[in-house]
Amino acid sequence: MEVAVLFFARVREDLDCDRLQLALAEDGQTVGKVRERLMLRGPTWERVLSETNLVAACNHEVVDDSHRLSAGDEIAFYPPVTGG
Amino acid sequence: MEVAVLFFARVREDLDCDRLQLALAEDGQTVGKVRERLMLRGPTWERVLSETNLVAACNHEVVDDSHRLSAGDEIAFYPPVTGG
Amino acid sequence: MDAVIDIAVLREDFDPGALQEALPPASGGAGAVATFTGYVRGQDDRGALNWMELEHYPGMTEASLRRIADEACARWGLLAVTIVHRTGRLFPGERIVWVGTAAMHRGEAFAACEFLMDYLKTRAPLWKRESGEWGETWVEARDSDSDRAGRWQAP
Amino acid sequence: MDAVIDIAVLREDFDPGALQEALPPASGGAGAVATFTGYVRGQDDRGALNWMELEHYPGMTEASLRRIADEACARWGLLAVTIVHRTGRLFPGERIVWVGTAAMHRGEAFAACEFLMDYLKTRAPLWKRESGEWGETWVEARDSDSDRAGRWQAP
Repeated sequence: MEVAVLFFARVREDLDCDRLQLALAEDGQTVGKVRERLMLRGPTWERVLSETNLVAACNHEVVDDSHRLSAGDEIAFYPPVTGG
Repeated sequence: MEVAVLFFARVREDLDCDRLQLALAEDGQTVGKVRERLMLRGPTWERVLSETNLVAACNHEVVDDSHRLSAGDEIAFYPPVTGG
Repeated sequence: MDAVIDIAVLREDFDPGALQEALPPASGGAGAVATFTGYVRGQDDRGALNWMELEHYPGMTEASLRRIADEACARWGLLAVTIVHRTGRLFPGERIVWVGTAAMHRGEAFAACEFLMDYLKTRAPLWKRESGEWGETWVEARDSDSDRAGRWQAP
Repeated sequence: MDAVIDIAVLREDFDPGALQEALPPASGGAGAVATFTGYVRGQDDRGALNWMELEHYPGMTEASLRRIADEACARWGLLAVTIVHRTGRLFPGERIVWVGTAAMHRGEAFAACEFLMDYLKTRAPLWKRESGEWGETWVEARDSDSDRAGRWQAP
């Protein structure tokens, strides 16, 4: 199945990537597994995606690593928010 | 010495009086003494001016009965406020 | 920097947008403006209201609002405070009062705005008389307002 | 009565007076309207600011603001909430955000307005980048904002 992964703000800048598509095995996919897979892309990816204050969202809701994925989900990783 | 005494809202209505001038002996005059003197005017005055939640002001500041008076002072008696 | 304090007690209506526009802007360092507008409610537990009439003590009302504003400025380091209060006869839906506070940060602006309303309601010499389905009556001071004002006193 | 909720995320400036005018008036029972406007500060401890740039997550920002507004309506029985947040490049003195709440009484309007700002600052996917005398940097999330938001959680 395919999912979209989006990056914002400093995370987007550090990774030099705002969006990518990932093809995943069908079974037992979670946000944490996507994060681990992306960390294999290189030292910058490993560093940025292992930051403890990184926020993950799935389909516009904040979720944790155990959140299970479905085909077509939109995942996002971003730093703590600073609007207002 | 002379002082002005003003009444507001329900107090003004109950007394049917919005303002009066009082001539006082020069010495040791206080808001409390003015209040007592006005209470002698009749049963309505006695009742209204002895209400425990009545507020007294002198020259636009809330004061208590012990506040000492000077010639020309403007005293006011009114019920708890309800603006805003 | 001294705070800019603007106090008005008037019979005419006022414009919340224009009042906010007149508060000092961010060029003076204000990152936060909190405002409160009180309106005449057309209905409550007792039924429909015809009108409300606000009596005040000319001179003392202004002096009292200024003292409250000074206290808020000293306490929260505000950049500006505006308080506008109407008097006379007001009908359902009409504006009664507007309070605006400008501060560097939102915590101060919010706290001061709420403090000003709580103190105004329990200290400024203004009285409401109402005419409604229940007849014509003076509004009684509410313990809940005294309680709210009491929260701001040092323990 | 269902609350009227209005959410907007936009690049253009907005008019606080017009936004307040659009909140349901006292005919719907609202006696109290509280508002907050956030402005770009031109100066802080680090020196003068050139500009600020707001990035957001289109779609999620709106959804997130709506969830926060729903939560405030449920918690304080509000009659109306409006939240407007700008994005893109903003200069000192410009408006960033407006929150307005309408309620029967002032306690609810004030609490909800402050809650909305605290939650918006810690939950809505918006990020500030600043250019100033110190260079160009992403704004770091502040513990004080998390602390303020934490106050609203049940003990």
